[in-house]
Amino acid sequence: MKDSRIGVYICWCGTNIAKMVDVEKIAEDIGRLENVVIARNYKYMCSDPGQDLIIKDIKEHELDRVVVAACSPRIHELTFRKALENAGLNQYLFEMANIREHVSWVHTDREEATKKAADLVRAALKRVSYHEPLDKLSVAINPATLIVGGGVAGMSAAFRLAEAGKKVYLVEKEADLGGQAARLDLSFPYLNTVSSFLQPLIRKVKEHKNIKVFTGQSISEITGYVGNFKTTTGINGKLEDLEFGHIIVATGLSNYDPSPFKNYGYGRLPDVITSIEFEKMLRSGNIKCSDGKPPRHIAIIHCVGSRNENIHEYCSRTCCATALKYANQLRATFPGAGIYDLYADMRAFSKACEELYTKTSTKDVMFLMFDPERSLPEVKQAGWKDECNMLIDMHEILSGENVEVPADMVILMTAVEAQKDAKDIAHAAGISMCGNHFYIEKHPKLDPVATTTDGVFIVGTCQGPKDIPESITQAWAAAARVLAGISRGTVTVEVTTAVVNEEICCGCQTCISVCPYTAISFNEEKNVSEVNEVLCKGCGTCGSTCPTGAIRSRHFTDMQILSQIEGMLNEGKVKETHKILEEA
Amino acid sequence: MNNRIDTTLKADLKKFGLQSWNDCFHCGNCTALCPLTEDANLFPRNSIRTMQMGLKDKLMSGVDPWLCYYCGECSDTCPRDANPGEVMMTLRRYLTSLYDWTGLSKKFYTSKVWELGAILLLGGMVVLAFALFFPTINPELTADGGVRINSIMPLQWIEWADWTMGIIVAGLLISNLMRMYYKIAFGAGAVRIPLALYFKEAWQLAFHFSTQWKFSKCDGKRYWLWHWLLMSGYTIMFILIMVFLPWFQTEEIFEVWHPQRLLGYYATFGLLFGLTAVIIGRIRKSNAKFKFSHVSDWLFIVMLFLTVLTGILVHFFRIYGMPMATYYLYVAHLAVLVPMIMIEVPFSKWSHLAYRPFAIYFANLRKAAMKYHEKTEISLATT
Amino acid sequence: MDKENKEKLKLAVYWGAACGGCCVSVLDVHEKLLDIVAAADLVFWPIALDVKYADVQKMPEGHIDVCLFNGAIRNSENELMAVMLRQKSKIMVAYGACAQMGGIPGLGNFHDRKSIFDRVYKDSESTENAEGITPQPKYDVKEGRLDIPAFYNDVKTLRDVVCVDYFIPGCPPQSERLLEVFMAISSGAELPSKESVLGALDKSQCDECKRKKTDNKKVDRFYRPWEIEDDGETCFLEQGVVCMGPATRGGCGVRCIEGNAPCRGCYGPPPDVTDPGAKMMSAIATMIDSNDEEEITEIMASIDDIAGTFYRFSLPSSILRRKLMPEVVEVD
Amino acid sequence: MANFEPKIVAFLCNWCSYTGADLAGTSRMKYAHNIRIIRVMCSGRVDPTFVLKSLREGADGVLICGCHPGDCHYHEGNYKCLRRYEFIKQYLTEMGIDKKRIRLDWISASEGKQFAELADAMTEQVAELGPCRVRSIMENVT
Repeated sequence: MKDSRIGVYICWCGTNIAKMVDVEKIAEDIGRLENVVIARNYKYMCSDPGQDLIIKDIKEHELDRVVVAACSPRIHELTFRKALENAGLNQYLFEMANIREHVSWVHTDREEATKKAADLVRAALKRVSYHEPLDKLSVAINPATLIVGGGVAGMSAAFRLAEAGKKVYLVEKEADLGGQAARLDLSFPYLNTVSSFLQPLIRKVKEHKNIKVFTGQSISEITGYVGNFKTTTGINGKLEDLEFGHIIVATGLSNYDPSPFKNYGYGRLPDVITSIEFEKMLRSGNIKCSDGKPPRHIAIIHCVGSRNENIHEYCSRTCCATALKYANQLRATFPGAGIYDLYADMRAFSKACEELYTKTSTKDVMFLMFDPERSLPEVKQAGWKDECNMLIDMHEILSGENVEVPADMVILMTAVEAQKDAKDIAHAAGISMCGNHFYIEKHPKLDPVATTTDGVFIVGTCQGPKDIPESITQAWAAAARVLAGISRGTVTVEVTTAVVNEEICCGCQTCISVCPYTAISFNEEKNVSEVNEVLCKGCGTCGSTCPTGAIRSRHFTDMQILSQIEGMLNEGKVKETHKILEEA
Repeated sequence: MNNRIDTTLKADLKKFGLQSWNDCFHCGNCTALCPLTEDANLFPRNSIRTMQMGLKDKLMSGVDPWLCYYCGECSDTCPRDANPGEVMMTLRRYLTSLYDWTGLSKKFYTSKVWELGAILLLGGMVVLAFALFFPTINPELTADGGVRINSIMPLQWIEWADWTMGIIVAGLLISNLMRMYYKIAFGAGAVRIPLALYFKEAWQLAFHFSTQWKFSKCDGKRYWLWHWLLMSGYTIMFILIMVFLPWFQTEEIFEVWHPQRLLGYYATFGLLFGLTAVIIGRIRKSNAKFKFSHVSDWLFIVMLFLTVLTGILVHFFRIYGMPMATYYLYVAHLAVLVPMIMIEVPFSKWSHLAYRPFAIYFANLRKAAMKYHEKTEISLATT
Repeated sequence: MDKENKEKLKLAVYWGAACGGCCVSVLDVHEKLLDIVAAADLVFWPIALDVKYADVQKMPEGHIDVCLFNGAIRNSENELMAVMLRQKSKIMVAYGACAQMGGIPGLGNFHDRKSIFDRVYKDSESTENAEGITPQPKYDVKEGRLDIPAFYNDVKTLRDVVCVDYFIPGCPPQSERLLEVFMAISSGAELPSKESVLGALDKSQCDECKRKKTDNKKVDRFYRPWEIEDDGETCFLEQGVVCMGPATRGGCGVRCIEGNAPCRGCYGPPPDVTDPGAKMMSAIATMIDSNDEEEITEIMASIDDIAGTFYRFSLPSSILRRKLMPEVVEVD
Repeated sequence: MANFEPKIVAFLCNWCSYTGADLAGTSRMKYAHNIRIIRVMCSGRVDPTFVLKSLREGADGVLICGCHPGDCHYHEGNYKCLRRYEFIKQYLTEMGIDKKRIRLDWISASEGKQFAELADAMTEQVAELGPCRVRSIMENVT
């Protein structure tokens, strides 16, 4: 291995790292190793003085490689790469050791933590000497934007962008725009009609000259990368190639089907209905039981499918307020009826929703609490001499009593869940999903609408349950992010892609079917495989598949990773000079 | 038993003075500070929740409302101003009406017309009685210059009237108590009570009745004192009149230290003191328990007060030999006393003097019975 | 100066733990052997010449120009000679798969000395060895002491014991390749950098393989060659037959495949591959057409002896090098 | 083997598992210090060579983590990894190495807790097996 001049920097991160890792010791030990020209430790490497320190050293000591041991590369790798650039060093001649998230924050034994940190630093040290300079491509950003999903979130984002004079392609799976909101009658907490603001929005979107709406269409495949995406879709058969620079995914949610809950008798008892079915009744304006009679007793059951380990662990967040909304509407329609709200916990947390709860509780609504951990309410057919059609057996935990709730109509507040086809869009756009198939944002706090794929944003309920204001907030946030990107004009894309060594590739074509992005094609006359760098997203699977070692996944080459392993598990060669010093 | 949620009950309770039924959202403050709370029994929350859910059977078979002396702590500290104390008070009224088989109790509680009407009717009957029987008024004084009180009507007759009244009242009270007992002992969540326990726990009755022991556990000892004075005064007077009338209502005027007069004075003082305290309280609304006054509350106090007042006046007039005043006031005295006894004791507020100690008695019986069953179960398990 | 009076090259050929095929392959050059002889003196070649070790011992250092060492290092004799020849030779060539990677003898690393001795000298069906005698390096008889080479626990490659200048892979190496190399050396041409592989291509077998290859390499079951009706045209891998071709240097003229047998990998790994077995395993695994754990293991089970298949020639030079023997486990 | 501290090399995919491990850190969960993490873009990048190399260099165990099946950021890289994993396990067994020294598991970006638990479980699992002798065997050829 050729000699290189490496600078190693161990960050204290204030006390975050220093309190659990002996940074001085590590810096000292590393300093003794081959190829290490300088090893320092510093309070905050990411701070400007910290970066200047690197830049200064690179110039003074003619460093050709840099290792920083600090937080997760997912946080500051780019920061330090920039520093290298500023010092005139190719930014890929840099490696980061994660000694905060993976060491100081998760371990309690300082000695062991220090050992581990040292291992990670040595690994990075060994690896970095095999790094090669790579150039980033800078490409122009296409000012158009693709928005997947024509619900409240999607349309709001579309309208913002269009108003800013940018082209928008709005693709909606259903035949009409409006999404979930179109299914709702009133909106909580102020109980005004949804259509009063939805319809105008739909009209504005449809009529806007900068927005091209594709209804009844879905997106199967998206190629390209930030600034230059491509896809194909079209209206009534005639396909159209769309090119755009950003993607906003607003595919929304679907509603949980409560049939698995035998105890609620959904499907078996005609008057047990889901919240969405009830919304339909509300919109049609006549609330009737299956026998056509108005209900004398209405029970609303919360948390059907939500906050349940076996179905959805999460809280659907909107049902409680919706239930309160129903209680109010029902009281207004049936002043004399018995209204029973069977809840597990009242989570009316959005703005003005607690007030709605208080208001509702003065309207002769019977709130009954059950403990889902212990037992769920059980809906059963009532006897002929009962004054109601159904009876609900429940254990009411505020009184500790097993009680019977009379009901002619039972409304199940069913959970919201990710779209059935969430995975397809996720794959097309390169979004990661949580276990429950909601999309994962880039950072839960610091980057809530971006995704791990540059240029792709997620808004509204495809990211998790939320109410209309929250969805719109996200939509506008994403729109702002997109506009920022467009006004920047160009974007630099990673080139950590796969590359075929044509001297070695024997044309066995094992790699081709492995690529998820069809980025590898076979060149007949050269009898070698070729990688399309634009399509390649650099997963490296082809690299580990290629039996001849002809494919190198840049920045994650076999050599780089093998040397990382070596460095991690070996003490490392001490400089001759030091050996002499130490003997003396 | 029927444990179906019933939203109509609260409407019913409104008539008994229920203000708001669902202000309480069960934070548990009241339970935390009420001295009557026991780990088994979330006092007074449990009753409130039962009321809210309209579980009538459970209410009837419970004794909780009777255990509460309305110290008012809960109402003072309730963050929602749900006024638990008053709810308990209302429940007591409601229960009283449930125990009463005649149904009059409900009428009196829920309609002023009925209550006032009944009072006037009875009062009128008393006056009428005097008028009709044309009493032989003998204005001449006794040797020591006192009024010949018994000359207005033979003491015999009064005594007979007393007895009949006592029997009626007792009959009503006892029959209602039986109903109460039935509900509690065989109602919801009833436990089989071995006979022996009834006797073992019997002393509770006397003890609690005479000492108001549980009340003394509540904060604010002075309320307990007033209540105790009032109660003891009333009881003594009640017994004197009902049982020892000939000994008590004599024409001869004894020395001041004579037990007849001492007892009389004590009773009067107790009543007077207790009453004034309560009246002032209710007027000033000085404490939660006085904040809300149901008609029945006022009526009772006023009548009792009038009775005491007239009684006192009668006493002095006769001592200082003022025949006519004595006679007229005596009639007035009885005209208030009779309806008060006849209505308040069996049907209304005053009945609690019977229900409460019994409730406590039953409550203890139940507890004892449970312990007993546990023990036997354990012994069964071990053998 | 002209070729005639140029001093002839001194050539030595020796076999370590080998089958002899490599030595024979030297003869396979047929009449071209005359050219070799014309250009070189064979100073040491046990299979063909009666030259004693002692004679080699006497040679001055660097006396031999080129030594073709074939065979692995299995016993002390192999090592002794390897060291000796290294001293005497200017250019030490690891000749053939065994010398380069351990080769077939290298499969001995699936066992150790004890298990091999037990099998060979005690347990084998045809053996009668009541006393359970196994070879002893030194044995005293009344005539004096007998010495036989010590049998090593591990099979080593030539590179494990001496430093090697060049590798000529193959089992055996193709004679044409040998000739090319030899002629190159004798003509005094510019020699490639040390430790490089001669007589083979950088590209793998597939490059020369005539069979039809597509990107459709999906396998739902693996077959032994005799289990399929080979059409002689389709890529073996696409027929579900394990073929080491992609992970094996070309240069042999794809003889096995021409002979309708899949490549076994004797020509060793292409330049950038450290462990051809691992690489090929990775490729083959990826071809399995299933995402279900059970199914995958089931399909995998249709290859018996995975280690033996993927490391047929390269075990001693592979990353793990040998099997961990259970009795050793008891030691620690 | 009481105070034996195994060294475990972990290959984590950048999108799910590495992020999950970061989450374990940001939420200050505590787990065994024996895990040494190497980041790869996708579990599909993990080449059997890496696993063998780790053992050769003295690792006592190797942990591979990818996105949950179906959630792979690159569609199916984790399945490719699964297929190789089965082969490596089989190969190690045939080489006399306990296959419990290597483990493949799925950790999503939101599963910091699960990663911490996995790290502990893996450490325990390897500790039970004792030190891996591959390196020592490799170094003294006999």
